[in-house]
Amino acid sequence: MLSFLLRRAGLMIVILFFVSIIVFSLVNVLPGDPALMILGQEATDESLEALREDMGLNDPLVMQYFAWVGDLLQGDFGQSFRDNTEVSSLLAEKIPITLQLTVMSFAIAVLIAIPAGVISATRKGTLWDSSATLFALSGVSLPPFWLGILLIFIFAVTLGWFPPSGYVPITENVAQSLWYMLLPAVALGVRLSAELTRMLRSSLLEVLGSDYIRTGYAKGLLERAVVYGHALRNSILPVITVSALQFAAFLGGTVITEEIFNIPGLGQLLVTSIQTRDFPVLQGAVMFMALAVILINFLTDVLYSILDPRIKLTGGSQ
Amino acid sequence: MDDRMYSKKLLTTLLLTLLIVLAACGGGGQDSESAGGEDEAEDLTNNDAEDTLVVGLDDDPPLLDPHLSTAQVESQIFKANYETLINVDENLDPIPGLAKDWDVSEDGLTYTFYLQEGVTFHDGADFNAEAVKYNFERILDEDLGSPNASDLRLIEEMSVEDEYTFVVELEETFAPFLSGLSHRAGQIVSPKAAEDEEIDLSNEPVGTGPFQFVDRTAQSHLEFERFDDYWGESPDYKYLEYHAFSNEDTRITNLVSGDLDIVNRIAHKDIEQLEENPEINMSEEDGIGFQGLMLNTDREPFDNQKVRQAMNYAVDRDAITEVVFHNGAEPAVSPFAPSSWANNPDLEVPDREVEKAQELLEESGVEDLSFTLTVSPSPAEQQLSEMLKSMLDDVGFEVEIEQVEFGAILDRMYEGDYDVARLGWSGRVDPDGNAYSWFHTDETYNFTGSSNEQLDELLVDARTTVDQNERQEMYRQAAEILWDEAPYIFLYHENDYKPMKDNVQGFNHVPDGLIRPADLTLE
Amino acid sequence: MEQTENLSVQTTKVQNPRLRMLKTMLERLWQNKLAVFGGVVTFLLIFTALFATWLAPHDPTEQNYSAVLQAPSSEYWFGTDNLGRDIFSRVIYGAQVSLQAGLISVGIALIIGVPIGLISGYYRGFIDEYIIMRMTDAMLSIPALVLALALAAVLGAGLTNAMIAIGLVLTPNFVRLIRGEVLAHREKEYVEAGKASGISDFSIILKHILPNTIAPIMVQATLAIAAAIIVEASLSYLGLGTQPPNPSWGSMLATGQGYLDSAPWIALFPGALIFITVISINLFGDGIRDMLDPKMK
Amino acid sequence: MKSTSEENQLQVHGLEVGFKNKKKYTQILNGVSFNVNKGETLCIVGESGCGKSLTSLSIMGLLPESGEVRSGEIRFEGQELTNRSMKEMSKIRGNEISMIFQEPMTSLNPVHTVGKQIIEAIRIHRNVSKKEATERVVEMFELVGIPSPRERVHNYPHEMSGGMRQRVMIAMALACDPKLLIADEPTTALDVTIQAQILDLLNELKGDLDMSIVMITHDLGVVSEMADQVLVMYAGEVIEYTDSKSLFENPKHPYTQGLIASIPKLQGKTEELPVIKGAVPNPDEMPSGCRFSTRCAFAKQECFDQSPQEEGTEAHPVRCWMYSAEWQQMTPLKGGESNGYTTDGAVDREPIRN
Repeated sequence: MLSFLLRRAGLMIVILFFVSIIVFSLVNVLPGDPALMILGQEATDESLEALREDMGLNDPLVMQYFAWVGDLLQGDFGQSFRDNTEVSSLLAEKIPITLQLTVMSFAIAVLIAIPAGVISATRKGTLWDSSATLFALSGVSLPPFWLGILLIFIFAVTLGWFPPSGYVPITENVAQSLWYMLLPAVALGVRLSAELTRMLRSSLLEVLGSDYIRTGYAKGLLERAVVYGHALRNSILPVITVSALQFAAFLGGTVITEEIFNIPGLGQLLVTSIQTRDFPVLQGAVMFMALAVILINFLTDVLYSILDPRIKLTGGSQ
Repeated sequence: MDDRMYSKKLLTTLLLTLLIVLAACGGGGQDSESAGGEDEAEDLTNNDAEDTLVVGLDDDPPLLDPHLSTAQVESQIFKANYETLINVDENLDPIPGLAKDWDVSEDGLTYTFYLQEGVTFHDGADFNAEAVKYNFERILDEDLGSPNASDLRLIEEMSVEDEYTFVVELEETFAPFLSGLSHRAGQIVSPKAAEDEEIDLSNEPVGTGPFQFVDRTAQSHLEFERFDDYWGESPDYKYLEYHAFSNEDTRITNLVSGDLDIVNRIAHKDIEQLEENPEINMSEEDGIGFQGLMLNTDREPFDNQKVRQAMNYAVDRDAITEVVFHNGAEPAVSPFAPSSWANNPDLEVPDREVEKAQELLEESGVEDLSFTLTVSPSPAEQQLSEMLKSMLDDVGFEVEIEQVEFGAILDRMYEGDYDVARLGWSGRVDPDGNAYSWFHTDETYNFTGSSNEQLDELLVDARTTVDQNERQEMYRQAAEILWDEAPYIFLYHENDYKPMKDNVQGFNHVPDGLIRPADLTLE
Repeated sequence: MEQTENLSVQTTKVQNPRLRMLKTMLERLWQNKLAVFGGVVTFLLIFTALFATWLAPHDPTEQNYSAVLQAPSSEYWFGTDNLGRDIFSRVIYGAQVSLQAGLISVGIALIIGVPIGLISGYYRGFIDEYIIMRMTDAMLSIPALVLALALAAVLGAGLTNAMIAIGLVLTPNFVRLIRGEVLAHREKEYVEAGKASGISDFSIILKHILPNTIAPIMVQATLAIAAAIIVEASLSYLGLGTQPPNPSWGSMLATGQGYLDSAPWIALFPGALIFITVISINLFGDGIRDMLDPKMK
Repeated sequence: MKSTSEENQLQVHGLEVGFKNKKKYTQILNGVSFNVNKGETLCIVGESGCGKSLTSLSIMGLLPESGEVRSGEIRFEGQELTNRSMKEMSKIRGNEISMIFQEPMTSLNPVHTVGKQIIEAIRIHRNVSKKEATERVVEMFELVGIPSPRERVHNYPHEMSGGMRQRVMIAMALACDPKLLIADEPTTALDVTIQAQILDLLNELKGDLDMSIVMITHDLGVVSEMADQVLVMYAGEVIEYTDSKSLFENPKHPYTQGLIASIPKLQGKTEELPVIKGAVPNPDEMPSGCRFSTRCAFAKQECFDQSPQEEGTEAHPVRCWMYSAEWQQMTPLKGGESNGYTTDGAVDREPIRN
């Protein structure tokens, strides 16, 4: 168990190292002079040069890299070029917003995917199955931004049921917060639910053909109990793994969804940081996203081994 | 076997704890931001809706230190908690601010300011001549690197005559000096707070204004509260908030159906919609800035004057103001808005003259007329650039549009790495602010690389002359030279629109576009 | 792939096993009605893109200031945009951009990814295990759109740069896929035999291993085209892809979002086209996968 | 066939079961009839694919979705089962009729402890607390001979051996005191020594718990050890039905004779019955005559054309022309007695195997 954890943690660190190299090199070849970005249109040459020196922009790149990583390791993500805010506090501010969107999207996705997957697997070949399959197919092909715009058009502009965009912090008003975030969560969740439905269906079909399902029926369980009590739990394991692998793509979806619905989360922070050449923020946001993806996958592996008693946590690779 | 069971349970517990802690941290972070009670459920704000005015901004103001500020949107905030020595009225004429009166010597070199008495800063410090002196010194301090120092650079000497009298000696006459004091250079920050190492004025401003700073959520919103010891008339409402919505549609939605009371900027495509809305009052005022195309005269084909002139005739300014701005802009031919005293009424907006433009191009003898038009990626900019491309391609140019973020455009300007850029100016109260640094040889914003001795002379003379009639004549001549020289294609003067809920009263639309929140009342 | 071998074993009775194999595969594809539908629509779109000049009733960049924001009509089937341009024509030309973006960026990913995957998988070793694989891990842990966004920002806005950015982002997927295939094949008898008879590594890779990876590459590439189209549209939506006035579905969507209340057709039609294109390519890709390997279904 | 009596636990009469896919219907069971008396063990014996498992699944109402009972009756204690709804059947399953399966390795859900899985079975049918149910499990574990039962309750299936798992399955099946136990090849997947233990256990429990057993097997050794009555099935038909003693002493059907002849001298683990040439015909390519004709050493010309009727005595019916009055007049096959004819199309196809 311990060796498994250590091995995986070591792997994570190596990957993070590579992520940091990617992020650093990306940002350092981005066109745009950070000093000018900070001082803006009315800057003078002297103040620009002074600031460049001060920010270490005149140091060799390798030095800059190590200085940056060194700070990162101490939890110092640097300061925003825009307003000198600590990047870490910016992240701390934005992460809960994106987390709320993520949680709501996953909730919606699961609420749709479980019944849809179960129905299509247990009623294989029926109209239900075809509709669920069709839903899964179209959902997977629906770009979140297009679905988002469609939802805005239907439910906000035409019907007026929802606000077309915006965000209310959940700490201020829970109901309103959920209400504002429902459309974006649906826009993201539908695609996810389509993926999940697809995976769950095939996974369930496999499990439903297994001997212990027959045992379940033989001992007098009703279909519902067999499906939800036995089949679902077993078939959800591979779904969890695959959806963890989808997490990176999901985060990518939050970026554009936040942009469309004007949700001030991590994604919008990232887009703004690219637009305003706010490098520390950009670096911080990308590093965090990669870290989240890596951590989620790690935790999924661990969770998987807990949920499936057959898997022993040994040093073996995936 | 039991060990394994145990360790699994332990691990599960650990993971769950981790998740909960993470969630709690997230939640905790948010809690601390929204300190201020959550009793009111109905709007964006934490504060009592009846007693709160919410301003919608088009961008989050980055730096709240007026002496370091460069962004236009920051000036909106400064009207809440800072005051300037001099103010301007609706006609842009100077009126008292923190200086209740002032004298200018005959030669225009000595300014004596008689300060408002009984003014205190939000941190309790007294406002007096020493404070003004401290502020001027702070701006001029090279260590601070204030981008606004140029407004004060001509100060030779300043002295504190008595507690409320402050005297400034200039090296030479500088006509825009007073108007500069109505802007960032005249904002007075608390010397006590500025000296305090623990206070970061960029994030927690301390001034003398009618509202004092309460809290800020970076890149989201700012909260202010009525300053009870304000020397002037106390504002009508207690809480003031500024919420940033960079998305223009969101901003309007939040005004129409949400919680914003007034908005500083709108997309012109929404003008009709807002004017038709019975619950929205729209105030319209001529702007003081100018917008157009900056031509790189160091590069082909714009090193050729005839090519530049051809552009002046190739563009259809009326179509632009109509299609892109829904008639919410005036066609421009000079840096001075039609409403400005510096405007030259003899310069008329020409019709689009395709043939004339083609003739000019032919005369120029330039064959390669291809260039890249660099614009920022906003919807209106995109629409405008597409129109320009269509119009310019028509007469023989070959335009390629490139969308670059505003910051990156600036970057290229400084490096001279561009052909044509869509860059304009929000405008200054004094016409000097629209002309000198933009069109004088080698000045800060003269990215065009153009140089005209006669123009330079006029612009210098105009800023060192006190008499407005003389200055007016100079600016009129300057405008004619600019039109002929054409380093910059003036396209339009954007009108300033301020839509507000119909219960918001008392709005004075000053052409500088700044909302003065203390004037507003809520019905 | 293994199953292709199985198939050829099963069909030894027929004179030309390859032909028979192709026939069964095509039959299988034909039976998958959704895949056929996807294929037909995909080819219709390609046709539309190729013959846009003839199909579009208007010049896609021609502005008509007296016909701004017009609703769909017999003159303008899909209405006009904020510059009075015909949306139907722009959507047709947009197909060119989207399909081009999909094909070229996947092409870039293949050109870079296939050799790296082949060499990395064939020679294994430290560089494979600790550099190339970890690098792909790292790239895959950054959301594709985010990486593409950052890359496009680095390279500068524009369709060409966007395609390069998307190609780079897609590359690790192919590296992994091909490396996996190579690993599965490098121990096979025919490779061992080749080695023993002194054939160079280069020709073993090229003549023996590469042909075996073509089927999975084809499937992955088809599905990647769909993904690339979405990313290109996203970049254009954010202003980093196709530059105006060239019509791109993504930027049309971005323009249209501002007019959802007054002129919804600006956004709705290009959006619908993105959806149709992507779903058709996905269906077709799924169909090809099932055709090559029914077990994978 | 045999007369019904009050003693009957289970009566199956004229059971016809088949599979439907899209348009085609393939009949597998062709008029299967038998009775199981209370306290009696009936063994159904036959090769893979002869329909034994399908018969048991029909009784349990657990036919796969494409499966269908075309006609016939299944009466449990006189109650018709074939027209019961899923819900009604689930009250009987695991309660009055229980079933154990061939594959103890895969018949238990890997993600739940064995205890939990049995408790679930008990609590479906008995209104007892979790604690009571657990006690019952421990009791059952003791009964089926699982050592240290209290600890074993918390084991996951993968932590147990195959024999232990089959005991768990038996414990689960018996937890609610069923009146009928259907055991589908319960020992096939187990080692020989374990096989014997499990069979002994079943015999023992049968006596203790007063239940009937339907045992499905291809192993005549098992039959000799367990059966009161024996039903020999071939290709979806009952070909011989009698008590265990008569069967071994006087097997009538050539197929049965073949089976008995093929019993290895030393009882060992046998997968299939290798001695009889050929294999069960494909259900879609059933011979129009006697279904065994293609492999029968005695087959005459008519055997290939006409299905035999039930012959023999009421106590020992057999489906074979040899026992009909016409046998003597039938035309022998050319080329002597040996039947070299095999069905090519049926190689390695196992249409009905569970």
